[in-house]
Amino acid sequence: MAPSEHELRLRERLSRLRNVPLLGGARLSGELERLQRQLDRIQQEPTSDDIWRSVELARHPERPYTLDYVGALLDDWFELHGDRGDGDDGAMVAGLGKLGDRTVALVGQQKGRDIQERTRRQFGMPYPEGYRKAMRVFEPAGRHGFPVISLVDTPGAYPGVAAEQHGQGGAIATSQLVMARLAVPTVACVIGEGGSGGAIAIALADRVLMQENAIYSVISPEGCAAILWRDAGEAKKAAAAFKPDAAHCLELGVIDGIVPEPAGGAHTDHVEAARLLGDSLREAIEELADVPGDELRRRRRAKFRSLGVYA
Amino acid sequence: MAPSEHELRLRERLSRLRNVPLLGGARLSGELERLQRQLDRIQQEPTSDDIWRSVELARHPERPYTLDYVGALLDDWFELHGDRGDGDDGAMVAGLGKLGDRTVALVGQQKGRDIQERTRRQFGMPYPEGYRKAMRVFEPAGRHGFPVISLVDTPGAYPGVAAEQHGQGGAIATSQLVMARLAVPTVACVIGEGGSGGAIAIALADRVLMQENAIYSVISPEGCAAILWRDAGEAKKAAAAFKPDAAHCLELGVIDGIVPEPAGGAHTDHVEAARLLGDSLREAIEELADVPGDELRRRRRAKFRSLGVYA
Amino acid sequence: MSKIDVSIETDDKPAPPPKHPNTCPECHSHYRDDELERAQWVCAQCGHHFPMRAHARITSLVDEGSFYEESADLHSEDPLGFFDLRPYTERLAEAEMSTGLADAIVIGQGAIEGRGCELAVMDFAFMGGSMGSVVGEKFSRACDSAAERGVPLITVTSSGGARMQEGILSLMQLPKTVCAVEDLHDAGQAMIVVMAHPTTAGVLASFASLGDVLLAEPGALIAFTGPRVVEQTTREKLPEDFGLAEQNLRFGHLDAILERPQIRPTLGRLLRVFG
Amino acid sequence: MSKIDVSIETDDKPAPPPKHPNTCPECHSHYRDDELERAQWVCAQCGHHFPMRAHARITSLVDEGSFYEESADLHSEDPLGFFDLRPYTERLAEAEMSTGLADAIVIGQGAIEGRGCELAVMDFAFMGGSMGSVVGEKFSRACDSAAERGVPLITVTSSGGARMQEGILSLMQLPKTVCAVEDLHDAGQAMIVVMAHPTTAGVLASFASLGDVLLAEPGALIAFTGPRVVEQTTREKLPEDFGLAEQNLRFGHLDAILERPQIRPTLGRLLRVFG
Ligand SMILES: [Zn+2]
Ligand SMILES: [Zn+2]
Repeated sequence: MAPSEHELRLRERLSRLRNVPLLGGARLSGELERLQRQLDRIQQEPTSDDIWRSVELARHPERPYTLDYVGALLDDWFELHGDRGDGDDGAMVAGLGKLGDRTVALVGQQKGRDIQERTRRQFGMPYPEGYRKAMRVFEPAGRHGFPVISLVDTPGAYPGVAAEQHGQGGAIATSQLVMARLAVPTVACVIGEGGSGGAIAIALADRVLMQENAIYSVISPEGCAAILWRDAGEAKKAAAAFKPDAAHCLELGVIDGIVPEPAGGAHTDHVEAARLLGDSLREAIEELADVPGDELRRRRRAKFRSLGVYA
Repeated sequence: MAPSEHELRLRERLSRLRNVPLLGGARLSGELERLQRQLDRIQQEPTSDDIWRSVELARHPERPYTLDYVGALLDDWFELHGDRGDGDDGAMVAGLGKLGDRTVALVGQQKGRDIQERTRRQFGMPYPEGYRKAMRVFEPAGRHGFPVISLVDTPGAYPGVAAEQHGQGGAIATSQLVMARLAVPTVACVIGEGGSGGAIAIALADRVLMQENAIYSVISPEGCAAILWRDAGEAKKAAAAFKPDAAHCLELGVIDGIVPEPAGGAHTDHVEAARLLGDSLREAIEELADVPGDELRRRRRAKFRSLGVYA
Repeated sequence: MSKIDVSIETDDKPAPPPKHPNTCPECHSHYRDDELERAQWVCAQCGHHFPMRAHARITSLVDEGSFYEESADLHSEDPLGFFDLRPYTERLAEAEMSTGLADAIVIGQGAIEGRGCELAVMDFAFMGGSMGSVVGEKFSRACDSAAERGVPLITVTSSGGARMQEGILSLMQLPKTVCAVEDLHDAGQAMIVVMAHPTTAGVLASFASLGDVLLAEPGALIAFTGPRVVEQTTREKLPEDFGLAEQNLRFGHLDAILERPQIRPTLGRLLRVFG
Repeated sequence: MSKIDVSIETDDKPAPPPKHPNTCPECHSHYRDDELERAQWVCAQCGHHFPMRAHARITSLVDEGSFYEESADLHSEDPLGFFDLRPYTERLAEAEMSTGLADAIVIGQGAIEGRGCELAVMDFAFMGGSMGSVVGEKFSRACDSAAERGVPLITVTSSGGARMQEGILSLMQLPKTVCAVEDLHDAGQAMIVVMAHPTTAGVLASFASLGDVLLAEPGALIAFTGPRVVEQTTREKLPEDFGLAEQNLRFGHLDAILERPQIRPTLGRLLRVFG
C-alpha cells in the first residue's frame, strides 16, 4: 500500500527536524526517535470515523482522570488547595509529589466520577480561581526547580457570570504568560478533552503530549457544528473538518508526541494507561532536566512562536 | 541646655553610621547628611503634647492626601485601576507619571474629602484588592526599571467580613514579599497615618520617610488605650507611651528621614508641603538610582532585618 | 449540563444590515460616511461608538503621514483543507475582497505626538476579527518590530475569538502571541492595549489582557465567553451590563474607559511615560 | 465611622480560668495533664484541640531526642520604656516566670521521620504569642539556620498579633520576618507553616502566610482582624465560621486542615517532597 498523505507529511516533518540545529542535540535526537516511533505506529490518515471514536473515547465516563494518574504515578503526593485569594476551584487540582526520585509539581483539570463530584468540580471547567491556583503553584515550582507536569482534561473554561466577573480571559492569558516565564522543565499532556482556552491556559509547555485517544481543539465539535453548520447535530462532520485527534495535532506540529493507550482506550485498563503515561512523562522530563532555565524558556517560546501556517 | 536623651541617641546613631562600611559610599554619605540635618532640627525630645499634636495633624481633614501630591508633583500622571482579578479598590490608588525627567510608579492609600468620597474609598482602609492592585503595578515597574514611590496614609487595612474572606492577611504579607523582591529603587513616605499592617504592606522600601507631623504605629492610640488601659479615652496617654511620631521613629531607626512640613502643618500650605515632599522623594531616588538591583534588594533586606531591640 | 464548549469561537456572520448603512443602533440617527469619518465614527447624538476599520483607526491615532505598514501581504493558508457549508478559502477570498485586507490585523510603524511606536490594529470586518495564523504571526512580528526599534507597542483589539477554520492552529495563536509579548517584555518595551467592541474569547485570553495598560472604549463587549453562550449554557440571569467595558472596569480588569477622541492624547501621554 | 485601628493588636489577658484546669471548652470533659499529654492535647470525647505549649509541640513533632534549641536566651529589651497600667518589663518578667520561656517562640534544629529540619514554634502562653523584637529575630535566625544547613523550615504559629508594648518596632517585625523568608527563598529552601489557634494580625500578615505549604489545625482562628473587632467596627453580621480555619480553606487561603495526629506524618511526607 502506498504511504498515506498523512504519513508523507510526517516523514517530511521528520526530515525537516533532522536539519534543524536550533533544537540542540538531546532535544533533537529525542524528537527524532519519538517521531520515528509515531511513524511506525501510524500508517493511515485517521478517517472521520476514527476521529469521532477519539471524541467519544476522550469523553468516556470511565476514562482515567488527573487524580487517577496522580494516584498511580506519584509518591508522597500532597494536594495544594486554593488560589490564596478567594477560592479553591475543584475543577483544577494542583500539588506536589515524587515521580520516581524527582519532586514534581502537577496541575490538571479534574472532572468528577459521580454527579456530586461532577457538580463540585464543574465538570472539569475551571473558574479564574482554578487558573490562579495553578499559577500560584508554578511559583514555588520555579523557585525550587521542580519540573511542572500539567494534565489537560477540560471541555473548556467555565462559561458563567462569576467566572467572567472574576476575569476569566485575563486569568487564562496570565497563566500562559507565567508558563512562558518558567525556568523549569514543563510537560503538558492532554489526557482527555483539551478544550480551547481552558486547556491552553496550562499547556504552554516545553513538551506537549497527547494520549492516543485524546482530543485537542479550539472548540467542541458540537459548538463548531452549531456555528458553522447551524446544527449541533453535525458534530461528527465538524470534528472531521477540524481534526482534533492526536495524529493530526502531531502532524501540524502542535504536539511533540503521542502517548499510547491500552488497546480499546485508556478506560479499559487504568493501570496500563498510567504506566504508559508515566513512561512518556519521565522520558520528557529526563530530556529536559539538564537544559538551563534560560535555554528552556528560549526554546519554549521559539516553539510556540513557530506555530501557524501562512504565506 | 544639656542635650536631650533623644539627641544623644541620634548622635550615637550618627557615629555608629560613620563606622558602617556595609552601607557603601553613596548611601552612607547621604545617610550622614540627612541625620546631621535632622539633628540640627530636633533639639528636644517630643513631649506628650507634641506627640498628640502629631496625631491630630496627621488626621487633619484638610491635610493633603496622596492624589494631592500626585497632582502637584507628577507630570503625565496616568492612574491605573483594578487588581486584574475582581475589584478596583478606591482606598488604594496606583499609577504612572513623571517626577521630573524620570518615570515612576506610585501607589498610595487615599482617604476622601467629602462623605461620598470617603465612603467610596473606605476612609483609606484598603481591602486585599487594594494591595493586589499595588502588587500588580509593582510588576511592570520592576520590568521597566521605574522607581516605586509609596505614599502611606491609612488608619489600617479594612476590618470587614469580605476583606477577611478575600485574604487580607495573605495580601499584606505578599505585598511586602513582592516589595522585598523588587530590583528597582523604592521610596515610601508616611504622609498622614501609617496604621499598622495596612501601612507596612506598601512600606517595605529602600528609603522610608515620614512627614514631620505624620504618625507611624502598630495600633491606633484609641485601639491601644482600649486594650491596655481598658478605656479608649486614654488615647493621648497611649500615644505618649508608644510614640508614633516621626522623631521617635527616626530615633528607633525605623525611618530614614523626616520630611519637613510648612509651619503649622501640611494642611496650611499644600503647595509648600508638596514642594518639600518632592525634594525629599527626588533626593532619595537620586541616591538609589545607580545602585544595581541585586544590591538594592540586599541592602533593603539587611536594613529591615536589623530592626528590633533585644539582648 | 451541556458539553458544548463555545468559549473560544467566532461567529463571523454579519449582523443583518440596517436599512441605512450608517444607522446608529442606539438612537437610530443616520449619517453620511464623511460625517462619521470626521467624528471618528462616534454618534454625535448619543455618543455610540461605531466599529472602526483598521486603517481608519490608524489614521485617527497616528501623526499624519507617519504610518508605514508592515507584512501587509501575509495570507492565511488553509492547513486543514477546511470545508463547512463553504470552503475556508472561499470565505477568505470573500473577506479579502470586501475589506481590502489580507487578514484581520494591520501592523506597522507610526508616531503619536512625535513619539515613535509600533501599531497592531485588528479589523472586525475581516471574518469577525478572528485570530488565525496570520493574525498571530503579524501580532508577533509587531512585538519584534517594537523590540528592535525600542518603541512601545500599541494594539487595538476587536475580535470574536479564534478562527475555528484553522482548527487547533488557531488555538495555538494564543500561546504564540503570549510568547511574543514575553519577548517584548524581555526587550524592556511596553504594550498598551485599546479594546474596541468586541474583544472576546481567544484574543482576550491572550495578548489583549497582557498590556502594561489596558484601555477600552465605552460599551465594548469584553468577555471570554459572550452573554449568549453564558445564558444558554448556565441559564443564569445576566446582570444588565454583563461583559461590557463598564463592568470590567468595576471588577478591576481595565485601567480606564476612554471616549474615542481621548484615545490619541492618552496614548501620547503614555508614550511619554514609557519613553 | 470609627478610626480605631485594631487590625494588629494583641490582647494578652488570659481567659478566665475554667473550674477545672483541663476542661474542654466544647464538651466540658475533664482531663488529667498526663491524659491530655498522651492524647497530644486533643479531647478524646469531641476532638477539640487544646492549646499546646511550644516544647510539648516540638516533642510531638520531632524524632525523639533530635531537637537542639537555638537562641534560647534572647530577651526582649524595653525600647520605649513602655508603661501602661503596668510596666512592660514587669509583664515580660511575669510571662517568663509563668512559662519558663524567654519569649513567645522557640527555635532550633530537629528531625522528623529521619529528615533534618529547622523548627520555629510559637507559644501563645507567653503574652498571647505576641510578636516583638525577640520573636522577629528568632524567627529570622531560624530562616538563616535552615538556609545554612540546607533544610526546610517548619513553623507553628499561634499569636494574637504584634506586641504593642514595643510600639513601631513590633510592626517592623512584619517586614523583618518577610525579608528573612525571602532570604530563605534565595537559599532554595522551603517553609511549611502549621497554623494553630489563633494565628492572627501581624503574624498572619507576615511570615505565616508565606509558606510553600500552609496547614492549619481544625477550628483555629485565622484572621487578620478578629471577629470581635470586625463586628464592633463594621456592625456586619458575621458568618457562623467567620475567620476559622474551615472558612479559610473554603476561600482558598489554606492547603489543608489537619487533625493534630496527622501533622507529624504529613510533615514527614513534605520533608521528603522538599528534600
Ligand atoms: Zn446614536
Ligand atoms: Zn471535648
